[in-house]
Amino acid sequence: MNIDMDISVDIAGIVMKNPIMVASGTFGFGREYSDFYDINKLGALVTKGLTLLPKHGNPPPRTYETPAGMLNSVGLENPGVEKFIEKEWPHLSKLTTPIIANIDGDTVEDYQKIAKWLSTLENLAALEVNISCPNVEKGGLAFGQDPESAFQVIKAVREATNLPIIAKLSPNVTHIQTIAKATESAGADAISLINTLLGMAIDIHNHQPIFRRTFAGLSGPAVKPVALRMVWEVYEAVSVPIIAMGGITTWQDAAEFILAGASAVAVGTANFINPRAPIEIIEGLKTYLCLKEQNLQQLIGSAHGGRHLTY
Amino acid sequence: MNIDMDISVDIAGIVMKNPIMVASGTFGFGREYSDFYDINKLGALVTKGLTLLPKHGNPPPRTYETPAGMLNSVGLENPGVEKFIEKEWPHLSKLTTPIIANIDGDTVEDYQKIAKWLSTLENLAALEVNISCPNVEKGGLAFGQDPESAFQVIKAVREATNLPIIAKLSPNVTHIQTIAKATESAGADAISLINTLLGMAIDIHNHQPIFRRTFAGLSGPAVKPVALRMVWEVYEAVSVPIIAMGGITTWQDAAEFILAGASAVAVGTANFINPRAPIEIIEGLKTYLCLKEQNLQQLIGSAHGGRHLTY
Amino acid sequence: MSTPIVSLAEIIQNSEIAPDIYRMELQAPEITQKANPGQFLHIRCSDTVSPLLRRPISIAQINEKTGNMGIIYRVVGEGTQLLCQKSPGSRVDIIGPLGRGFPLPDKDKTSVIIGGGIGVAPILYLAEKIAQQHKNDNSITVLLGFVTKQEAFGIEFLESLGVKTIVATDDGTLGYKGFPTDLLDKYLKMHQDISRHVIYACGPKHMLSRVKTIAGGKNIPAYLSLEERMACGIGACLGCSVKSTQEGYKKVCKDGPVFEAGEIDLD
Amino acid sequence: MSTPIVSLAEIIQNSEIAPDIYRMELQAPEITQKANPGQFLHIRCSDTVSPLLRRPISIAQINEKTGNMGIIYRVVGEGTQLLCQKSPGSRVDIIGPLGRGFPLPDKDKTSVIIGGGIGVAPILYLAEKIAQQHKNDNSITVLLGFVTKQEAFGIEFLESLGVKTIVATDDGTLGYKGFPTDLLDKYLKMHQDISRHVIYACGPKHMLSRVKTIAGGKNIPAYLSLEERMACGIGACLGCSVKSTQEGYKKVCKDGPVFEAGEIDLD
Ligand SMILES: Cc1cc2nc3c(=O)[nH]c(=O)nc-3n(C[C@H](O)[C@H](O)[C@H](O)COP(=O)(O)OP(=O)(O)OC[C@H]3O[C@@H](n4cnc5c(N)ncnc54)[C@H](O)[C@@H]3O)c2cc1C
Ligand SMILES: Cc1cc2nc3c(=O)[nH]c(=O)nc-3n(C[C@H](O)[C@H](O)[C@H](O)COP(=O)(O)OP(=O)(O)OC[C@H]3O[C@@H](n4cnc5c(N)ncnc54)[C@H](O)[C@@H]3O)c2cc1C
Ligand SMILES: Cc1cc2nc3c(=O)[nH]c(=O)nc-3n(C[C@H](O)[C@H](O)[C@H](O)COP(=O)(O)O)c2cc1C
Ligand SMILES: Cc1cc2nc3c(=O)[nH]c(=O)nc-3n(C[C@H](O)[C@H](O)[C@H](O)COP(=O)(O)O)c2cc1C
Ligand code: FES
Ligand code: FES
Repeated sequence: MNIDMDISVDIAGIVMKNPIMVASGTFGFGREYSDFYDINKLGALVTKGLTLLPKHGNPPPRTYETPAGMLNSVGLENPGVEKFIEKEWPHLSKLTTPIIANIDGDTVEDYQKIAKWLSTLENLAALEVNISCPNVEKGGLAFGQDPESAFQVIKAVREATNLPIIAKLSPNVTHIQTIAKATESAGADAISLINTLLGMAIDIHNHQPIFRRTFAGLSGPAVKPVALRMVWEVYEAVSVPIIAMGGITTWQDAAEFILAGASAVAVGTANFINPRAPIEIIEGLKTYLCLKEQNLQQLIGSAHGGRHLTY
Repeated sequence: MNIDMDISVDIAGIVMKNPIMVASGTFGFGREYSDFYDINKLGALVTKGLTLLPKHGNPPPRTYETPAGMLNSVGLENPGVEKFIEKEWPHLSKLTTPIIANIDGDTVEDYQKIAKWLSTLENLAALEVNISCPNVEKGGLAFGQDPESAFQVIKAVREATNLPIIAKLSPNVTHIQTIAKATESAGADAISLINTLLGMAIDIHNHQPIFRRTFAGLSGPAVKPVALRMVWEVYEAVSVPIIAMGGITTWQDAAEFILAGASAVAVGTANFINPRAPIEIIEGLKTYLCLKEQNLQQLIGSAHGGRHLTY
Repeated sequence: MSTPIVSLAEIIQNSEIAPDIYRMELQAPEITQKANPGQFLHIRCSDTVSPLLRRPISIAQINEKTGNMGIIYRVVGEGTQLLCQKSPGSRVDIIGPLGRGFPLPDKDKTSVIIGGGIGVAPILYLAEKIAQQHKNDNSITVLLGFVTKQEAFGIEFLESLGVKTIVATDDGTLGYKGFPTDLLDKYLKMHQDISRHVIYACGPKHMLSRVKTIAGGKNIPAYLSLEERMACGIGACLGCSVKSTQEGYKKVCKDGPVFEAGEIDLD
Repeated sequence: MSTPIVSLAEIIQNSEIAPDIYRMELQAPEITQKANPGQFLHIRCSDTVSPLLRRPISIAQINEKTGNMGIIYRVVGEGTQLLCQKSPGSRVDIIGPLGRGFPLPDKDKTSVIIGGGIGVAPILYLAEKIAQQHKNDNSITVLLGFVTKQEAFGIEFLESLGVKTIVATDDGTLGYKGFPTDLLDKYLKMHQDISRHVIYACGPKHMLSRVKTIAGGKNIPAYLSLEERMACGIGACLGCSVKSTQEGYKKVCKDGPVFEAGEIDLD
């Protein structure tokens, strides 16, 4: 079997040697997982969410396990753009795998400023615009729940940068297609989804929510069926490429998302359980394609088979 | 310990000896689980969804397992109101536990007709109006995703019956509070949530969605954090009582929902795994309340503790 | 149909009898007492929520003396993988006996039983039960099909019952080279008195389709054991439907798993 | 800090050493070689997605000869329940050694080590390591606290090292009746030369708070091993934060689990 087969993919000008990325917030700035494998083998690396100013994040507890999933309320702890460029970019820029910066703002202007600032970096591959973080006081999720404000944020970032823009959508909406179309028309070059589902947990002994901010974001295998459905829907609504995430743990999961319409997929929570998950998924996918005697392009969206949304 | 303690609850005139119900579609018309325990011990029993005319339901496969959850696409298979009254009501009406009929329609008029017809039954405790079924061609979920049509359906049913009305909401919305308020103002006496999350699965060998209708409804432990969050939100938005469901498997789960604001809870998917789950939850809850030296009323919504939605 | 029971049954034995095929012996006297051939157990393979749902496995053997029950299962996924790791002495949460089994033949009938692959499991108990009723060996013939010799099981057991057993393998490594339905064709050609025959079958769907066609062509009553994904296993969720030849659907878990061939649409 | 390794370690032993407290011995030579006292393993307790996350467990013992490693854990929930059911001979997926352990004392220092409950586990390895360095017994004193005699463990091991070990139990069924921090108070009153002392502690949060207060009052350096819920265990998710006395938060998994008492805010 030829497992050196070509599974490269070009998403909005981001040239990736394979369609397996790692999801924002689950891979830090790439230092930790370097202990386990050569992270240049990844299709692309998405950084932890960056804000204009440094953020300390939320008080503990920040994580809580749920059936086949986890809730997190990290609250975008990050060093801010300036420190990121000073402390993290030097080592990130030496990687050969494309680096995508995930950005977040309290206001439309914030997004614009971060985008401008990051656009000065040579070699940064793209911006992933997070309009879906459930764990912060201002902005975040609210932007991603309304097509008009989603449009505004992406348009503002579009005006601020020539980098490819990936709009990262929230699943906590009635009509994901409407939001996806809004970001596409605002100039997004690709769409990534899903961010976490809004959830919560309660301590039945002290009668209080586990998290100080009450709500937190649900991720992991539990959310996969919902993520897959939304990728399917968005594929039928837009023509820009889709980057899928939400519970991807095995190559079989990745294959499902690609069949649903994703051009690339990102591994998030699964990194925590199996640090080598992305590598194993790359290998598994190659073997699968070999056995199917198909190339990646043929696979993308092929479960739609001409059929259209019946729902 | 006094495990004969009183955990009865009155929801919109439905007098239940305990707050543990069984969820629509997971308990048939009460025949099957009678083999495992005396179902008169339940707080209330909700029937499989009923439509005006008989429905054969969807072609197989109808169920699919997902991480800590399951997808179903039963498609409201049911005998229709007339046969229900003829074949199922005679034995249901002999039960001492309150019986709640779950009803579904393609149109507002359908809902009204079913409601009128069922209102002729002596002893029927209430109607649960399902505006959230994801598995049918017409009506169903669409009614529950828009506050205006949710209002219309409930209002029409309100005009057709004097029975207590429970509006059953869909979680597949951006703002659950808006929908909840709409149904409250239309005359719902109680609100139940959540119905299933819209999800899907794909067969990676034949490249096709597992389900003929592509999408299906996700239930089970996986969805619990999302259900709990929505119950919390609705509790802060309405003053009618809430019946909670979504992944409840243990008494600890039930306690979480009650603390979040539910006056009663329903066991759904867990019946399939542990037929005695509802009984074990009743017992566990009694013991918990005994140990806490609290009564049920004190517990309901007590995790809010005066705090209001920070999000 | 008898009332099903939930039991935390002790595992007496759990061993590999062919590659990836295990036999588990369980102590569950109340279920053993009630079980009919073709009925199944609904088994919880894990103590956690993963895998969430129970798995249906046919009752393959009943030992009336010990009150023990045997199941035979193939490891195909997460549930059966967990099952095969369980040790004797530990307990497994089962519900049973479930479903409508095979209707036993009248005394004057001649039974032809066809099993394919893991579908041979329930056939063992069926053959034993019929053999107990009919002391005349010639009233039962069992036709078994396996992919290859290695995967064959149950033959010794059937022979020990004194039941006439003919084996086919897809690759010819054991017995006839071909399908068990070929054997059925041959059998029916050799026997003229087919009016008193009754056919029982369990195996992959395409085998059952073929059996239905053959039996239909000769007007022989045939009982087929079907599979479908199940959630509740007891008729409450409407999740395991199979198309009825009448209107609508039947429930494999409650109306079946054994159906009269004419009841169901296998296409 | 050494690079962590993922290993499918063979279980050599797994037995109950006190009610609900187990000791598991694992063969993972590369991890054993690198491990420092206070570091931990991140353990996958199930092959399925339930429970989903790994569980952090301290390295309690290292056998340099055999290359084996011991952990001691209390069964409190689903993960540890699954762990205690594993049989010798099977394998468990571990990552380690993780985190910053206890900094070993300079040769001229006197160590006072306090362990409470299951927090005694990492103390065993720490005491052994220090005892190896300092041949003078008096340079280490270990103060242990348990709820009751039944739950005590590790005492024999420590005594076999020749380390001075004083035990307290909440109910007085073994040793002093009270908390190990009472013993620390007494110890410090009895010793005047506290300037060369260093304190190490692992146990419940309220115990660590008390140790911090006592050590702070006397200006003795103290190293505390903290616990927090973890997802990744390696510093990538920012999920295990503890409030820093500086601005913001520290990561228990990477900056800790052992912190200098002054670094962290325990209120
Ligand atoms: C009434 C009945 C009796 C059965 N008796 C036996 C038996 O005696 N021995 C035996 O080995 N198997 C039997 N089966 C099949 C058995 O239920 C499945 O092999 C088992 O559920 C697979 O579980 P898993 O977790 O190992 O695999 P999964 O990972 O769940 O699935 C692996 C494969 O099995 C298929 N599968 C899953 N669930 C079912 C199901 N309910 N029915 C059919 N296929 C399924 C999947 O589609 C997939 O291809 C029976 C099924 C039914 C309905
Ligand atoms: C660095 C570190 C070292 C540890 N060393 C040991 C050890 O040597 N021996 C030992 O028995 N335990 C140790 N623990 C605690 C151990 O991780 C938890 O007891 C275990 O994760 C519980 O898992 P569970 O699935 O059995 O229980 P769960 O059902 O997950 O939880 C049961 C209880 O444990 C608490 N808990 C869950 N996860 C953690 C966690 N990561 N930290 C603290 N509490 C938690 C829960 O809040 C709950 O009260 C250590 C924890 C940390 C952070
Ligand atoms: C601990 C944690 C932190 C996260 N932080 C971010 C973030 O900073 N920015 C962002 O866009 N998404 C963030 N996410 C969301 C993930 O990138 C991903 O969209 C989501 O977890 C679903 O994928 P998964 O189920 O594979 O984890 C975070 C997720 C987790 C679990
Ligand atoms: C197989 C199945 C059938 C269902 N049928 C109905 C139905 O007819 N009407 C309805 O309102 N809800 C129906 N539901 C939704 C449940 O009543 C419940 O709202 C949902 O499953 C969430 O609860 P759970 O996670 O405890 O199952 C069905 C759910 C399942 C799993
Ligand atoms: S599996 Fe539930 S009805 Fe058959
Ligand atoms: S557990 Fe992930 S950063 Fe500590």
